[in-house]
Amino acid sequence: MKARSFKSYWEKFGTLAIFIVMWGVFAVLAPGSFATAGNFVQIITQSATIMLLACGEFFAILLGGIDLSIGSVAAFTGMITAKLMVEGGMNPFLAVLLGAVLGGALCGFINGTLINLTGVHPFIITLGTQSVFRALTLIISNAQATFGMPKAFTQIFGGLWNGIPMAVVIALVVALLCWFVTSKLTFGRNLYVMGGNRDAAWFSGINVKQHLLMVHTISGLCAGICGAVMAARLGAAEPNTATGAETEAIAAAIIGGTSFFGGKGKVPNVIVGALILGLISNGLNMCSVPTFYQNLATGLLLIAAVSLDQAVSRKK
Amino acid sequence: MKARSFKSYWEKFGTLAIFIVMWGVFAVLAPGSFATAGNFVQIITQSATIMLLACGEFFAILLGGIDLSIGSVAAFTGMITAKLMVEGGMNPFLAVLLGAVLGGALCGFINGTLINLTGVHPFIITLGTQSVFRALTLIISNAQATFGMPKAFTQIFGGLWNGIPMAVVIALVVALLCWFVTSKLTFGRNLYVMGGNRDAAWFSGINVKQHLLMVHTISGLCAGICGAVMAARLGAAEPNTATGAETEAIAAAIIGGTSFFGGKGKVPNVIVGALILGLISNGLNMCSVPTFYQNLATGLLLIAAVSLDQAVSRKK
Amino acid sequence: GSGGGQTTETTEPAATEEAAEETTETTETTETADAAAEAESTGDTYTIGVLFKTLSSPYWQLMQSGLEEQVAQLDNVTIEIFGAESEEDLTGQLNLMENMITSGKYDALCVAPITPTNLISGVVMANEANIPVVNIDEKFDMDALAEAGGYVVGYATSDNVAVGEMAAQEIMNQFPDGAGVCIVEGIAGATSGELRRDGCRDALEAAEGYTVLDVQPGDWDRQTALDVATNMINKYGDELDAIFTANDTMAKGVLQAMINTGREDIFLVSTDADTEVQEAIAAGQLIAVVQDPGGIAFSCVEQAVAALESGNYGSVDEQPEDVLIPATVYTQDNISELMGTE
Amino acid sequence: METLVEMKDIRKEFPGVVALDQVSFDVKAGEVHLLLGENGAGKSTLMKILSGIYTPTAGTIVMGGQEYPALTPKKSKELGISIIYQELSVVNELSIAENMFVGKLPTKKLLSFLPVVDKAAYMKQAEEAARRVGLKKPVNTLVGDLSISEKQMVEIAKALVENSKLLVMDEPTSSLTEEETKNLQNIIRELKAEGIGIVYISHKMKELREIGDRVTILKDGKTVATKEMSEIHSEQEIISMMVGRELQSTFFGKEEVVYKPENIIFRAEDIRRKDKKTQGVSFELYKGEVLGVAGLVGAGRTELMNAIFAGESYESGRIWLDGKEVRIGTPYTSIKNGIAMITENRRETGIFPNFGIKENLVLVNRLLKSGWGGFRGMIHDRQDQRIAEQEREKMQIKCSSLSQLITELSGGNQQKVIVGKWLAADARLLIFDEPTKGIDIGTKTEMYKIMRSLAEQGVGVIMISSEMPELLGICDRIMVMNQGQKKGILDKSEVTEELILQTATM
Ligand SMILES: Nc1ncnc2c1ncn2[C@@H]1O[C@H](COP(=O)(O)OP(=O)(O)OP(=O)(O)O)[C@@H](O)[C@H]1O
Ligand SMILES: Nc1ncnc2c1ncn2[C@@H]1O[C@H](COP(=O)(O)OP(=O)(O)OP(=O)(O)O)[C@@H](O)[C@H]1O
Ligand SMILES: [Mg+2]
Ligand SMILES: [Mg+2]
Repeated sequence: MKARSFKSYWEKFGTLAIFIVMWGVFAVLAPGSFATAGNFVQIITQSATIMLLACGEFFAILLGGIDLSIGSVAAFTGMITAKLMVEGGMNPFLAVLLGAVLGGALCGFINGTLINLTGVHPFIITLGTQSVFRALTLIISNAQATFGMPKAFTQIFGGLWNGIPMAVVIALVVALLCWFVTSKLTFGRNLYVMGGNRDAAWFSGINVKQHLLMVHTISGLCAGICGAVMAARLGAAEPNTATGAETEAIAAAIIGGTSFFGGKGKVPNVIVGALILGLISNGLNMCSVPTFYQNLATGLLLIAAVSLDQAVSRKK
Repeated sequence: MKARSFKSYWEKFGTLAIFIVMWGVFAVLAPGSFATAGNFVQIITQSATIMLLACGEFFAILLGGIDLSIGSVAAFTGMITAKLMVEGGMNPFLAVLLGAVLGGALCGFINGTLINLTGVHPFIITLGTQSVFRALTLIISNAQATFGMPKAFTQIFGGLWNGIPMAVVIALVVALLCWFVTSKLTFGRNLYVMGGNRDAAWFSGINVKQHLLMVHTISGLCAGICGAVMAARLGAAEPNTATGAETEAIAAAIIGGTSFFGGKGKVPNVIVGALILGLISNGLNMCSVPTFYQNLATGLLLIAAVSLDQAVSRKK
Repeated sequence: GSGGGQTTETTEPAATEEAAEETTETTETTETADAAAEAESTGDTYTIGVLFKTLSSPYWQLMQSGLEEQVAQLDNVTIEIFGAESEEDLTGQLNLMENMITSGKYDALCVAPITPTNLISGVVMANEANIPVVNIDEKFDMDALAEAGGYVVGYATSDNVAVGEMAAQEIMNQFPDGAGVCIVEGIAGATSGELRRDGCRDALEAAEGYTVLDVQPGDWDRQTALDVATNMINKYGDELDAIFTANDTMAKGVLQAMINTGREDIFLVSTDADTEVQEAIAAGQLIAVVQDPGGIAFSCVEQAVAALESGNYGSVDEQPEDVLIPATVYTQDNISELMGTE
Repeated sequence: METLVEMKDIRKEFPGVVALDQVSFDVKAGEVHLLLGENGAGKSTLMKILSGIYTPTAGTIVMGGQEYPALTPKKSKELGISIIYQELSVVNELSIAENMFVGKLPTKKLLSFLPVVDKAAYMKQAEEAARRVGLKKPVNTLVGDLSISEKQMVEIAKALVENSKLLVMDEPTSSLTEEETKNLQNIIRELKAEGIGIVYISHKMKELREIGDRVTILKDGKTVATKEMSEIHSEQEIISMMVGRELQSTFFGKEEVVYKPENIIFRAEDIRRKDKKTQGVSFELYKGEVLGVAGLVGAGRTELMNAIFAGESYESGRIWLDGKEVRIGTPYTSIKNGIAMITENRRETGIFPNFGIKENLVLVNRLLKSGWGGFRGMIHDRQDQRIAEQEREKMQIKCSSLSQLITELSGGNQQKVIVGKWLAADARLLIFDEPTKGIDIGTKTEMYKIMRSLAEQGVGVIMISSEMPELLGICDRIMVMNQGQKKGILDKSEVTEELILQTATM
């Protein structure tokens, strides 16, 4: 009985424990620059965009699929949102609603529809739309950054609010919603069911196509919001932003204990997974590790973090 | 009986049919420059390195896993091979044997060992080693290209032989070996078993860990050979070469009908999958499609190719 | 600055040893936070943080080595150089800059943003922390910067458009009666590559008799450039007289394509020249418009030191003057000058 | 007779459960040793220890004069033990032939040094084995395209080609009809004569007497008794050792069903499938009756019901429920309209391996309660718990707690969870496809009671079954199918096993 409860604790808090251990290690290595309150806020802020992307990716992976297009979607929606404000003179909130929220959801909807219609594995479909959305971004922007958004926008989506970065607030609100959806709603539980055994889910009356469509729409939605946050944070919508961000988002989800085969994982742990990634790169910066050695260390720490998790949770 | 035989024909030759259809489309669009014998050879040559990588990746995917490190491994082994010759004055064949063949196999062996030891999904392990091998390449080369390899090397691994590009010859020999291994050897057949149902494989006494180790070693080996071929073809070992090549290799394997869930796929089709990718980028060049629109078209053609395959094979 | 740097302990021998070890290992001049604090108090040595686009490409490598060489001759300045993982890692670079500011180690920053806008919020953060910022190579979009309330105290570059124009001029010199030209640009959307491309293309199109046959992306990659150039050569055949590439890595791929197809008669103009390209130039295989990255970066460091010494850290209202470090055309005839300096 | 293997004082603990406690078990050459017990008694666990999948907590295995504290699958194979697992472990992506030779493909020497797979050799052997077990599909067919009963025959053939000394069969006939079962019994007799020792696990009482030489009965992980078959005088004796009490007869007094049009609950008309596995079947179901469906393997019973319930390969035909026409669609639309179906393939279409018993039990119920096709609606933990408790009670599920993972249950208990899940769905029409597969005799009786009482409450009940006694025992009418066609409907007053077979082959 003891063993059982340790296992369930580790399942809940294992990722957090790893985060704390890593933080401790860096704090010892670079006490002056790393282990400060300001830097802690910095780590969270820098992880905010990956958190947003990871939330969406989590849904895709939960079904045993994947979404490779989220980086491109973020760039695309960021660009649209910015253009709506800068060239269309639109109110920031309306622009975010149309460009980021609706735009992102639409991109995801397209992914989901294509997957359902063609029956092709999400990897290939979203690899294709990754190219497509990036190309569309480059085309509408002519590869130029768009800037000059209203202060209201950059402040509300990328600024500080009583010293708390808005990017973090938004990421946490989105994460909270995702956590609610996956753990409290029938819809969310259906996703775990589908991830565990899709055929059985179908025979039990779950409309798997509708659910998959919804999942990719959510994934696109999160990426869309991330696009707006990125644009606000940078003060400009960059056409080449978030290239390769999907890999980081996937890594965050997996570090957070999400199973690649689907049906297993929890939003809070995914958030901590994103924090671990942010922690690693911040920590290595703060220790003044030379650039190439940072890559080396990132790879090793990534493996170490997930192996540690696996080792502890297998032990009991 | 009729339907069945169509299905099994399509399974064998479907990818090829798609290649031919696409070739036809481009031939109509750009008859003068695209539809020439010379350009056909060109397409094959340009696909050779992806073929090599895709062969290795195929093994990893066959087990239901993945290998994200192959691009980095190719860069790493290419660099070592070049350095052995240029700085160590080693005989080209010995250098290729040590640097590319043994080096690549060793990288793959490390991947496999880590996966077996930690029990972590290959995605994370090879994502980690992707960083690590790239970092090692940058460190040993200080981010500088190594050049000045002996003519013998560049000729034999990257030159022409009676008008036939050696890169293609090597890729096809490797592919032939891989085909032989997967379709004729007990070892290869066991991989299909493992990919289809790992428990069943273990129940029937197959040593799954050994097989996995071997698979990643082969994957690394193919990447290693690719590294040497790339260096020979370019006349230099570039530290940043093959970045993101794993995505293309995966795409080639999937286009070639390999199942992401493991247990399904054939080497010849993977080779054609690589050719389709080469065809798309060559065709778009030849049609002088503007830069941004190339990304767009690549994405759409990728989706189209795989959807077509799926649609036809599901029909019957 | 905030964060670190408040500690005023004297430097312990162990720490210096560590620092020395790191230096030899990484060829970077490093300094501990303690030492920086000490420097601040005495007021005559400065630690400057330098942030490049990336360190894993020849151009930035050249800039690094050139800069380190020249800074070594100053005895009151130490530098630490960083770069993003790749030239596509926009937010990664911003994170790095923020971390450099938060660490409190640096008296001034010299940064080369990957795009004209991706580091703007970093500059604003540095301004708020009262750290002067100098702009290297890739120019900030000054309107966007001013709008965000940020400012830099200095800027040095070589003019990328001018680089393209110089290449076009060389092509026109070589083929006075007109020519067909192909351009291999960088990765889609990369600014410096686009400016070089535009400079070259516009200059050629403005002149009588010159046609730009094709512009294709080489993704800054040698193999892609090899494939793209081969396709170009096959497609345009004799129409094709000259190729311009937006960097030296791609030039090497194009050169290989020319050799493979037996079209060594094509007049190839590269941007920049690493050692490998220099040798090829010496062999008469191509020419190159070479920028002076080390000079650019060093000028930036000098501007940063000047700012620190004068105490003028700039403001939103003043725009720094562009310091243009000229690019030079190197051919078989004068390449020995460049090779001597290496 | 020589003792092939001896398992001594085996103990096996899982977290929170003692699955086996001080169990000793041996098998002699040329005997069939029956291993019996209720669901969750520990039969499969004991056999998995023998095949090397599980490591015993205590105890030893003696084989060939050697004593082993534990085996591995590989070692077990080498010792000549082969096993047909209760949960099928075929590889869907491979052909029948390759499945039979998983891990033991014959090789020949290429250029006299390179061992390559000898396809001709294994194809030939595979054909032979397929013929022997009565598998009619060509051996290069993908196993993924087979029905579950055919897959089970593949598993049997797979064990046959191993030429082992000891053969363990863990419910080999759970998906087979009488025909195939008879065939298997003949094979077992042949193997016995060759001196092979066989362990046979089954819940089908009828088979046991015919082939068993000795019997060991487990209860709650402990040995109740090991006896010679000759010492056993009746089925009842075995049952009472297994269950620990006498059981009532499995036959029920049935109510009089009034076959009048206004009493029709469900009607299907001319159902046809695109793949021709159902060729125009019509039938109706009357209030108060349980309709049985009988047929040989491949008769197309599963296919008919799948077409109705899931729209699988559906081509044409119409259905009415309670006099209202219902469109044939997906399981989702069917369930919404009050039609439920318990599928026969537990592992592939039944269980949710990443969930506990509770979630598995309440899934469909919860889905029906949520709006918008399951999109809306919250999880209500206490309510779920209550429903799950009820179902556990009803189905006599043996588990340590409702939050235990379903994959940790014994095969029969998993089946009970699946049936429970559908009972909680409050459907108007319930289609059971081999519902008692792997369920022990005690619970079977309970299930029959449930089916009868559902019918009495006016719910339509259809049961596909390959066990003749249970069809005869609880059904009011039996529809007999063969080759995708209805061959006739037999009333309880006239039906006998012979008549069913006769009708099927008409
Ligand atoms: N992996 C496991 N983890 C935890 N408990 C398990 C596991 N496997 C089996 N058990 C438990 O061990 C006991 C014996 O299970 P076993 O599968 O051997 O029963 P069985 O006799 O084969 O029953 P059935 O007739 O239903 O197949 C059961 O209580 C079951 O819940
Ligand atoms: N006439 C036939 N000849 C050969 N194969 C057939 C024929 N009719 C059906 N089959 C095959 O038999 C299978 C029919 O499914 P299945 O065996 O599940 O039917 P069933 O009546 O439900 O029997 P059971 O459930 O007992 O297995 C299918 O795989 C089908 O291809
Ligand atoms: Mg069992
Ligand atoms: Mg059936």
